[in-house]
Amino acid sequence: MKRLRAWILPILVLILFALIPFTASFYYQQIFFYIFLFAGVGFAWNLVGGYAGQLSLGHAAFFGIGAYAYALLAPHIGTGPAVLAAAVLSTVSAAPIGLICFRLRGPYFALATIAVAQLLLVLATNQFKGLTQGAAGLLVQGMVPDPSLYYWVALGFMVVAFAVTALLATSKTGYYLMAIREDEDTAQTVTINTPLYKLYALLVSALLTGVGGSIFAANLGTIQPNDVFSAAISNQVVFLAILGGAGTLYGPLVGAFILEFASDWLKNSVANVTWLGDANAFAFFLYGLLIVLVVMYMPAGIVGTVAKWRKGRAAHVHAQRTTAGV
Amino acid sequence: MFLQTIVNGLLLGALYAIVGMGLSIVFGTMRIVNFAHGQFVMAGMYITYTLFTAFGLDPYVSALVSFVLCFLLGMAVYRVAIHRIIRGPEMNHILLTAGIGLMLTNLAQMVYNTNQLTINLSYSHRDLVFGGLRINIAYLISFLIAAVVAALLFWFIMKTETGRAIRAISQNAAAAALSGIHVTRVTMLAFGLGIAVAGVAGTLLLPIHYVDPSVGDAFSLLAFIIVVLGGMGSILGSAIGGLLIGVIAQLASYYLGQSYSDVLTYVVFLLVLLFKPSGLLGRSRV
Amino acid sequence: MHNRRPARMLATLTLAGLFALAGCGTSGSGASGGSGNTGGGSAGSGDNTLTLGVITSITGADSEFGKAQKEGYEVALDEINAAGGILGKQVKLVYLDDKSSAQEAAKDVDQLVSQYHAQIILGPYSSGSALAVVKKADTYKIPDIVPTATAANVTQTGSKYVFRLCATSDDYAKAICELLKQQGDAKTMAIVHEDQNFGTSADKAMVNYAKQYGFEVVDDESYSTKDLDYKAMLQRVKQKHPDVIYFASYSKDAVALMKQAQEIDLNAKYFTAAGTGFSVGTFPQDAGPAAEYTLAAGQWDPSAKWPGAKEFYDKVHAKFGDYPSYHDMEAYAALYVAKEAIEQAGAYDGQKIRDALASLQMETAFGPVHFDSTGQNAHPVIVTQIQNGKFVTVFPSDAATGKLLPTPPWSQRK
Amino acid sequence: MSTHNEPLLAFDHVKKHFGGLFVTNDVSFSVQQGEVLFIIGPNGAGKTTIFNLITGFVTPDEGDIRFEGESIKGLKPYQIARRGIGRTFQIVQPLANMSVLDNVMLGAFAHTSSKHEARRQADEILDLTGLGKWRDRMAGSLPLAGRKRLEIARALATRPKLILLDEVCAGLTPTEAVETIQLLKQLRDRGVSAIGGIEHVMRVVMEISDRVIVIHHGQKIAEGTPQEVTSHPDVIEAYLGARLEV
Repeated sequence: MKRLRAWILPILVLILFALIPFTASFYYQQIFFYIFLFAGVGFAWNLVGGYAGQLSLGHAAFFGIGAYAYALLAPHIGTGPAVLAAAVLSTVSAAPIGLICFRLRGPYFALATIAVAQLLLVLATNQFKGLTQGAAGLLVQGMVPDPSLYYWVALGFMVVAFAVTALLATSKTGYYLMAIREDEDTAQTVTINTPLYKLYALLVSALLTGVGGSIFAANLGTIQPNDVFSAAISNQVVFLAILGGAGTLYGPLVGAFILEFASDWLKNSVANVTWLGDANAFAFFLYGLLIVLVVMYMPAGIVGTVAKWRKGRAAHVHAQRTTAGV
Repeated sequence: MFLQTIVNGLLLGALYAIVGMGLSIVFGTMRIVNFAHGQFVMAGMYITYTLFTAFGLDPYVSALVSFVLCFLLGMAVYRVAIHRIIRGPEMNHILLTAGIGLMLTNLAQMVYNTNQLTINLSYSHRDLVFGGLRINIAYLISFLIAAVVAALLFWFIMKTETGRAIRAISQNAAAAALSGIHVTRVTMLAFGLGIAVAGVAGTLLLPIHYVDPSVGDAFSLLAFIIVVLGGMGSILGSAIGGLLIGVIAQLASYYLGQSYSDVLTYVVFLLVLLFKPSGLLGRSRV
Repeated sequence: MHNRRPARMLATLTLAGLFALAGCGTSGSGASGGSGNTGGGSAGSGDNTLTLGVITSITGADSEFGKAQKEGYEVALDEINAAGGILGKQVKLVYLDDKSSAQEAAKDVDQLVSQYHAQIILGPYSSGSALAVVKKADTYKIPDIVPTATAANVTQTGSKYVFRLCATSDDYAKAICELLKQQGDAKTMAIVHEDQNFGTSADKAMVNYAKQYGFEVVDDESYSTKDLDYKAMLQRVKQKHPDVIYFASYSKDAVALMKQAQEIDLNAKYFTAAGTGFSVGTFPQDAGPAAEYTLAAGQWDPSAKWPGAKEFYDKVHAKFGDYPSYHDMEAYAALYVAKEAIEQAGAYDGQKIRDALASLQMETAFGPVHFDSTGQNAHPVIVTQIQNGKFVTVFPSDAATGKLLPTPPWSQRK
Repeated sequence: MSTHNEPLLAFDHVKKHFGGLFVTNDVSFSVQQGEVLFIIGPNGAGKTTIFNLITGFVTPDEGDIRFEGESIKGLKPYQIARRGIGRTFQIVQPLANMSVLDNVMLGAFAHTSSKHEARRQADEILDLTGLGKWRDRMAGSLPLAGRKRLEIARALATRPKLILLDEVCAGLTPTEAVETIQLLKQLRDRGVSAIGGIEHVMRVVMEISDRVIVIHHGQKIAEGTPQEVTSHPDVIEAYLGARLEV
């Protein structure tokens, strides 16, 4: 009975997502495309940043590698194999990056990941200009004949990303990653090979992020280093996961949903409030404020806080029963 | 030309060092991961720009004003936001300060819009020439002021009562509290001091570099690279880290090409993180 | 940690609630969705106003040029509405900000089509965004007038719906090479370009044309506009002793490059550039004496002989107080081209407007406008030289308003 | 298994210095299979360093550490844990945001990959250690005694051959100390050999320890049965200062 109840929510959500394209305008379909895409990459990040507690601020590295791998290979080997190549290349690149960055902990790990992503951004813009066309932009072959199908591609990607990360998170690996997040030394004393599991989480995360990058490139039709290797991509993935609830199953989806709709609403209604001077900057000012407030008052994110509040209530009920019993 | 490049590197390095120095107090000693450090440098630049354009105040004079204003701004930010999460995981430090950085960047954009603002000083492009070497006057003045600030900071941290309290807190906050140090007040003071030095760095940068809302992020990463390279918590370390990066950037630009200065800076940073995680002078923190 | 059953049930409610909100947000064909977007959903050819969609960079790295474009559009809008609007309807412009990013530009096109039923798109500013907008316009089958993006590949996507008003980075390179060939005293060239799409395209074009005209490219440097200092790079150029230096820079870096070139006594027979930073109105004052004698290939200059050029210069100065660059003029001309095309098409319909644009032949204050099969307008490029603080057109000879002065070494300048 | 005369654990002339200071100065001792050894000494004598040396968090400068006859010097902590050495920490380090059950299941996962099997084993150990009533509570919300007991339970779940207990009774009330002693007795009766590190709760040592070594300034100054050691003049003078009323 409990297993069945656990699957009501995902089914309900999927049905809703399946209905949306038939009611929504293409504009909102595109908004949902970005919600699904970045929720998927958010799930991937959540493995490393949420469950394992390794705050990667450089996931754009894998996103960009996936995007360029797809863009450069699709014309030669076709879209399907190109997506596969994107997945493989971003996973392979995660090995050396992981080996370098995982020697460090906490803020130093975060700083190292930023440095890696920035390094790839500069290399793609200059040194590898011959290959990537640098900032002049690279035309990208479409993944699907009709642009409105990208909605389903992104939805599929998100479901796969959710499934993979949920499976891992609720298995032995998930327990081990959480132990690493809580205290890496203690984790080692219960036989956990912490470097190996951190790298394992990063490889899976990079694979999914790389695929996300290839879908992003195909939908946009052209890519430049600034679009796919930029800190904006890394930060967006981290903030949506934190807002939704890092280390929770559904956090990234809730975070992606709120961030995308908030920026769309802000862009439209705030845009023509003239007294603000640069209305768009005001929108991002609110975005920064939202992050500060979430970190200060709701560090577990929306889903995390709701779960904690529920557990508090459940534990309270439990305590009443047991004190009577002792 | 090699000597000229080294000299340019040292002059540029002094500016890098002062950008990193404020952070070496905040991140190095107090362990507060301030990802908005670059935005405070930007704040110093905008303060100096406003004073220069509105009152014609020479930037090297307004350094004091930006020091005081940023000091108060830093204390306010610490009191309102950072103090609440200081005990929490470092991940929250990073996210909170990144959020603050985003707020400052966009506040600047709302007030000053996105134009790249510069100030034209009579001497910002004039050189002193001696023995075949060209020393840019603006860089030279900034080099000297940076050296003075570094010395003052070193003296303050090492010799004064508050400085000793700050170092005590950085070693063991609980023990410091037990020995009568008002930890919260001193931490706030140290944070304010770090931000004030960032403001002064902004003042010294303006004669040489434009300011627009996007410069904050670049300076934040640069400051972290310098503090980590120089070693945690040591003012001297970040001075050396800054000079080192300045020389590396200039040599790379001259011998390999301008974009290689960024590439080499990141590569050196990653290598030092890998092989000498404690940085050149500081304590290990793998 | 593992969600316990009660927590999951409440998470269900929260998510379901959020989606219900989204559901209503997507109701109907999104004309005025519940998610509070502006009521600007009036169909393109509604009652008595015609809403045209403009994409430009209001924020981000290119915002300075987005501002210039907006000035041009506003001046044209006032004139057109004063003269009775388009198809007898008053025109309203909706500006969507692409935040200087291709991803946002693509989203803006979707929004223009679904919320404003746009049948024609004006903009964006940069080449990167233009590539994304052209791909989107192609899928919607509506024409896009590109006023300022110079990268060659914008009109090489094979799309039939792109119409570019301005000359390309190839035309800049060709004009500079023609001028140098005419002068006959230059052999070697160094290229110094910023590393974003404008600079990269200008570099690619010049490397190609320099080879065609027999100039040897002795050095090719790329830099970031975020760099603090260019002296080391300019020292590298100085070691190669080029006759000509070809810059592709935005405004602040153009000023810094020339001042630092003077500082390190980097001399060349010709300091040339691909417009943009070197032909922005503020360049002569900002760079001061360092700007003298610099040559810039550009799209337009107030002293150009096309009717309406001078009047436009005065109108922009009167309305906004600053000096227009060719970016303002390109936007101004783009709105007029849109007006002409819509009126020739006789209806606000994407396909008809596209066909009208394909066969369009008209005179504007920006010069003659006629698009070839790839949608490129053969816009003539003029080369201006800064002579005591003023832009003087020195090439081609038929448009010249002054003689090209040789560039003296820095030491001999007063 | 270990050869006849080779002890379960041999700590052989180990030296370790941080900077100039010798934290462990040529210390040797051994633990036989099924034996309970206690290391006592004043605070800062170097007990925790010895624990860190055995569990691989710190590598010795000189000397060797052999477990079941094989050297474990230089191995990583998780490799040593896999050979069967469990550990608790002096400053309790429960995995705070994980439930008590999850904490113990982590240990159980050392021998199974199935969640259900791990949960079953964990429940078993929770009953043994009396933590059943806090099964679903967050580890961080437990009182000190509960957290200390949880650390033992988590270590037990990995089915260690040797368990290191660092200050397991420090900070507990007398009744809590008694309960912990009962638990340790149960472990000993089940043949789990152990090394304990005690600073001042001598009752634990006297009741369950087979042998005791005394560490002072990083050196072993005495070894023997609890009774012998506590009457040893050097121990009294260095460690207790006054006659110990037993």
